[in-house]
Amino acid sequence: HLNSKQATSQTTKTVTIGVAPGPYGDMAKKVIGPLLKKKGFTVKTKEFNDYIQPNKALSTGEIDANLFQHTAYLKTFSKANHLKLTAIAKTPTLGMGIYSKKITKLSALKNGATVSLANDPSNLARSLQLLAANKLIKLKAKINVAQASLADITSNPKHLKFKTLDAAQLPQSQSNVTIALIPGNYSWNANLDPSKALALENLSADYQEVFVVKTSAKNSKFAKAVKSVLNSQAFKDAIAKSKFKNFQKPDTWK
Amino acid sequence: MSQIELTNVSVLFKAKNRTISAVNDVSLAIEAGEIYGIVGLSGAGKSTLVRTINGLQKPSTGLVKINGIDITSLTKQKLKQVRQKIGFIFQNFNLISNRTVGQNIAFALTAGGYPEKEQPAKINELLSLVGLADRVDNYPNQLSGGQKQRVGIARALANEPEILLCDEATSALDVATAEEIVNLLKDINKRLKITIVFITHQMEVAKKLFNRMAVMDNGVVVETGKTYEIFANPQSPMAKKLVNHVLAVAIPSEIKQQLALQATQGQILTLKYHGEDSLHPLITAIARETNVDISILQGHIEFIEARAIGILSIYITGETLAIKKAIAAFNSQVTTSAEVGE
Amino acid sequence: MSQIELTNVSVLFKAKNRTISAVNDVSLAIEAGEIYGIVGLSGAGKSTLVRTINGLQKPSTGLVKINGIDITSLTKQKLKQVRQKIGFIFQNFNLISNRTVGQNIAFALTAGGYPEKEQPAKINELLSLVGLADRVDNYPNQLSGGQKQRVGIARALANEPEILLCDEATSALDVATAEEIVNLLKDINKRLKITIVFITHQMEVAKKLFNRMAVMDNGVVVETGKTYEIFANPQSPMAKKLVNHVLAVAIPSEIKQQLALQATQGQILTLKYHGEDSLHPLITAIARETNVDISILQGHIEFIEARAIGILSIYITGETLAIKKAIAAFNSQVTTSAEVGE
Amino acid sequence: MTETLHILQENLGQALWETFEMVLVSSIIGIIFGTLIGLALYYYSNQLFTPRPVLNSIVGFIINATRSLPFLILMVVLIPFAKLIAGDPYTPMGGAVSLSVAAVPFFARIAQSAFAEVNQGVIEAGQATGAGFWLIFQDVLFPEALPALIRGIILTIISLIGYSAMVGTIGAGGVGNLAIQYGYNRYETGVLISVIVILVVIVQIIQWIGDRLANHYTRS
Amino acid sequence: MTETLHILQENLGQALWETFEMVLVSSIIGIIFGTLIGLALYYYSNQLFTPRPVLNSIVGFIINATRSLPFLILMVVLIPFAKLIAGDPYTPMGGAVSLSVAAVPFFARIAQSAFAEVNQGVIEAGQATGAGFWLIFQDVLFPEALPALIRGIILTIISLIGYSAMVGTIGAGGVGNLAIQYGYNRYETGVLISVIVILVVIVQIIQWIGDRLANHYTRS
Ligand SMILES: Nc1ncnc2c1ncn2[C@@H]1O[C@H](COP(=O)(O)OP(=O)(O)OP(=O)(O)O)[C@@H](O)[C@H]1O
Ligand SMILES: Nc1ncnc2c1ncn2[C@@H]1O[C@H](COP(=O)(O)OP(=O)(O)OP(=O)(O)O)[C@@H](O)[C@H]1O
Ligand SMILES: [Mg+2]
Ligand SMILES: [Mg+2]
Repeated sequence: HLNSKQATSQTTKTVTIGVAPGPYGDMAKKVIGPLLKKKGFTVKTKEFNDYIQPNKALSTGEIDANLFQHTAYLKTFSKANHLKLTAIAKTPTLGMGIYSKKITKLSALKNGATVSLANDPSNLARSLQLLAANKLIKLKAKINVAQASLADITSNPKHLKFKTLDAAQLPQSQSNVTIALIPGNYSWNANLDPSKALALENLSADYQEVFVVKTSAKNSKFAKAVKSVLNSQAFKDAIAKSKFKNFQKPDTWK
Repeated sequence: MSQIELTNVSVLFKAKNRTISAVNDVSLAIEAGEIYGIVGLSGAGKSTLVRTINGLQKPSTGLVKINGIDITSLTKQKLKQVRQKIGFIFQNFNLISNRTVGQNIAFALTAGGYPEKEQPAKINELLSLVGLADRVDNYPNQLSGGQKQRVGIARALANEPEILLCDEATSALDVATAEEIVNLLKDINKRLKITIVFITHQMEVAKKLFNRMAVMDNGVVVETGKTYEIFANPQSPMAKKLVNHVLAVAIPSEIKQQLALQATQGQILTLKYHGEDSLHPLITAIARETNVDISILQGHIEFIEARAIGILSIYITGETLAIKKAIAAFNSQVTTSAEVGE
Repeated sequence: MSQIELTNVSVLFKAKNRTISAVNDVSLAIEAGEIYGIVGLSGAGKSTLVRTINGLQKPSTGLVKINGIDITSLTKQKLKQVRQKIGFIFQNFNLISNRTVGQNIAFALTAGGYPEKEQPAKINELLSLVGLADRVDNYPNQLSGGQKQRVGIARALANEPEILLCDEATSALDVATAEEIVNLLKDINKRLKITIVFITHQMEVAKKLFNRMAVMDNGVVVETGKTYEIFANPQSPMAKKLVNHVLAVAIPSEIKQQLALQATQGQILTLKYHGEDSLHPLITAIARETNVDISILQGHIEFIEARAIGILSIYITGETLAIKKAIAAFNSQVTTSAEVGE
Repeated sequence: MTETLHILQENLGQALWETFEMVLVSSIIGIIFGTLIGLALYYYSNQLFTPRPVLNSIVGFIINATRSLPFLILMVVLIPFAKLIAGDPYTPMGGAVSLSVAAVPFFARIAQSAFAEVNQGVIEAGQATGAGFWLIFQDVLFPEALPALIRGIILTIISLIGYSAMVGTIGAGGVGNLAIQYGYNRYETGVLISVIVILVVIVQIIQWIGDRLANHYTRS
Repeated sequence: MTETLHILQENLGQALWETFEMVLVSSIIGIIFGTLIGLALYYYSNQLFTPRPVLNSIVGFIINATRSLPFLILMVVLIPFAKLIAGDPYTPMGGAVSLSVAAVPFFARIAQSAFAEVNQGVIEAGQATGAGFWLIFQDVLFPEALPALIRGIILTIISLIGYSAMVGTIGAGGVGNLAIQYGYNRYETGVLISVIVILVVIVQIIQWIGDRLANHYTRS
């Protein structure tokens, strides 16, 4: 009690968190921000419309943290681009879903049906894995998450026709295709109900959303504050009361 | 009903906080088949006036009638039909720069509904008329000034118009080529009975070509009449100014000096010839009668519409009394004669 | 060393699979301070030739020297300096359409290094010379054809050039305005000793203005000489053609018909006047001597550089023998005379 | 390196064809309708014809309204329209729809400007023959404006190639999309560079042809 | 509705300012350098001046190369450059860098075309006075080409407003980005429509001013 009072009386520091359009920006603003404020940090968010700039911007110090990616992407990306970035905590995550306006269950999927999926490699990799998990296709043994492409498919027994689109187009593409694989943030923005999905991604730890800072700053006051906030009961309660309540919770929360 | 009737036509231009009255209350009637000339100083309003005749320039006030139809109030469609019967030769040519000479004329032919197949032959005929048959495939920028003007003439003639409006149609041409064009126009006028309205500042052309003419001064038509009459008896100061330039009245001072050095002193007399005067052996008759000697100093006598017109400056020598007599004789026989002061 | 020397200058143009030889092996020498004329039919190559003098047209072969310097091989910088001393009046004016009359002239002044502050006064002076002082703020498209030409003249005079190249500088002007311009140029020529090269098809202008002239025919200079000589004794067919057009030699058929109806038959004679002939009482003297009557039919006698020149067509009536005698007398006294017809 | 080659082998041919399709279709539509609208803007505002300020403002307004939308927004807004026209909006033909909608007003302004530069005297000379507007257009306005129109067409085609990359990324394919998907999103710099080289060559050729044509039709 | 109003209240002012900043800076740079390069292209290819085919090809090649890159790729490729120039590439100033790089060659071609349409005779008349090239440029070429240049400037500014939406999405902000982030990505149609209306009004005003200026400077 006394502690927090002290902290607020100190001058606050402004930090910028890079986000992508979707729920996590709001989460950063509406839930994490107020909690961090109590720790002496004023949170500003900066929105990026792609998945490359937020990491690059973080590494060059234009932003202090970002919240838009999962561990798998972070790893491959920072390796490919020689960036030193570290995930310091996980947040609740909305996974990718298979949605359709034409069919109500995956078993009704006919041969030669069209499938729309994201064209950026990270989402594409997850889409392929989601399809594979539902036995619609087979994939190469190891696929490079940051460079996935349709060439990674080894078997396509239903002769599905794939249409790779800008992820933001996927909700709208439902009227043109049989099924659409829509990443969580886009389905969320499009007000699609996850409970209506034909299938939902079971997020492995690697695909849960992480809060990332520069490796050199992983022990900074700010990083510590974030860690403590994201693991606090206050945060869990806030999430439970928010519109993010249906998101898949980090394993560590159990 | 005259073919072209202008009634109280005025054209005003607004330019930099003042109004220029380019054409000022002009009324003219031009008959079918005549060659009507318009002369005047640079900026008098000639081009502007002629542009009102085919509607390129809307008059600020006044009526313009062609064959009795007021063209200022015609629909576009009707105006087009009227224009197809009016050829226009522009002072600054206005050729389509990215089209060949042949294509420039083909355009006019097409506008007049000339069948496409027969166009090449017609184009060749028209260009031959103006001496440019071998230039059919050249672009305007490959032509000399006079050649461009001749293409403009060929284009205006393309549709065998009823009315031909010529704005300085020969001003870029040498005298020989101009004469050819003038003869061509005269011939067309006679053969096809087309009406020609011709602006020129070339008085040579004026006197050879025009039946009647109007003299403009500062937007106003100050004089109209038969060409012969205006050359012979200009009434307005402007007409006098223009005509006198042709008839070279003044005697160069050098000549006066030379005469002053002559042994026998005499008298300079300027005779003005009109009508049939030239066919009378005037000078020799008077010389013989009064026993004076007469030298011809300078002058200009020629024929406008087959009637003589001109001025002759003569130098009369002899006895003082004889000179007096001779002068009296001249005064009684030629239209006017003036003694030129010592 | 002449001020302008052209040596074997030729200009070839390629146009649609043929080559036009616009200027063909022309050599000319023009002296400082003279007014040199170039005449010829439309398309003869006059403009092209004059454009080589200030380097606007590179000759295909040949040398162009100004004050002894070959300008075809000058650097751009040097060429600019040479051009600042050469005014050029364009046949088609070439005014900057989006600049006012005043700005058009200011441009030339600035190019010649005239101090900016003094420009308005100079512009006013130049425009007053050509009678357009009140038009300083107008745009070229607000001017008549002749007014545009006068702006072109004012612009060319702006930098008080040593050499003035005039391509049909008066062709869009009425006779009165043209005469003013000609007098202006003559005056400038005398006062400032500038050299003027003047293309014109207006023979009136030629004879009043030129000291010497060249006659061009089809790219070739066929004749050069003093203006008086060329008007008096044209040698080449082209010079004869141009001069005869001025001196109106042919007698209209109507006149011949009228003469044929006369009671007493006579003889038409054409006298050619040269030099001082006009000061002799030739006609009356011969008439008295041979006892014939002489009427003056038409003719043109005037003064070029203070010497008479002209043609007089006369009609001699009287006894057949007397007429013969009279003709013989004329033949012995005037430069040439020719019996016409019959 | 072999990876790059492999990707190119697999995708380049089709991507080039897709770009070609999109750009060709939208250029043709843009040029035809753009010329007509540009002509209307010129016609209704020129003193020599029938000035109709109101009609002119309306056409101008529609043109401007379409031009106001950033292409990024325009193409998204137009997806339903593309679907209507082309069936599937996520095809080169679907992409060509939004490209065309962008090209028309762009080229309309270029055409308007080209016509506005034509000497008024020459048009008057055309009118003096009694020619109708279409004949004047065909034989006077058009040839006189042609060099400027050709330069404008080049500008349009090259701009459309650029825009085609954008519709490419939302599903229409093409070389721009190839470059972005592999070169940018998947770090295959080789692909990016190859595509850039190919684009440079293509643009260079288009420009060269355009310049030659423009000079060929300039006779003044 | 209140949501829309709220978003607009919160973001519109700044977004407008950002767009203004980006477009203004890149227009100015594009017009200045574009005019110079367009002039060079004109100068080195015109018979009246010093034709230098090689130099002309090189300048032309660089221009075309820059124009070849779809803007989407160009702006990404230029991020390091933007950082160098503007410090932070994800700001309006950073965005203005890639916009400028796109605007220069675009306007260069427009300027070249405008100069190429100027009557050769008038330029010859300028040369006959002995004027140097810069004087001819200033007093002949420029005024004669001005109406076409003004129309080209309008075309450029409006195109830049469109492109600014793209740099907006990678971090430079602006109204285009506002429309996309809220209108497209978040289905706040109200925001999308509001931004479109604002853009239409802005573009309309720019066009209106441009047309008036172009007519004012046309005297032939
Ligand atoms: N650029 C060109 N290309 C082809 N031929 C040309 C070109 N310029 C001029 N000519 C031709 O060269 C010849 C001479 O032209 P030039 O302009 O010198 O004649 P000019 O004597 O001035 O005639 P005018 O009195 O009609 O002005 C003409 O036959 C003309 O058609
Ligand atoms: N668009 C215009 N705006 C303003 N004034 C004009 C316009 N057009 C012509 N004028 C003026 O109107 C007057 C008459 O011009 P017009 O062209 O009719 O003369 P013109 O008699 O044909 O002269 P020229 O023999 O020199 O061709 C001139 O003073 C001219 O400057
Ligand atoms: Mg006139
Ligand atoms: Mg000439």
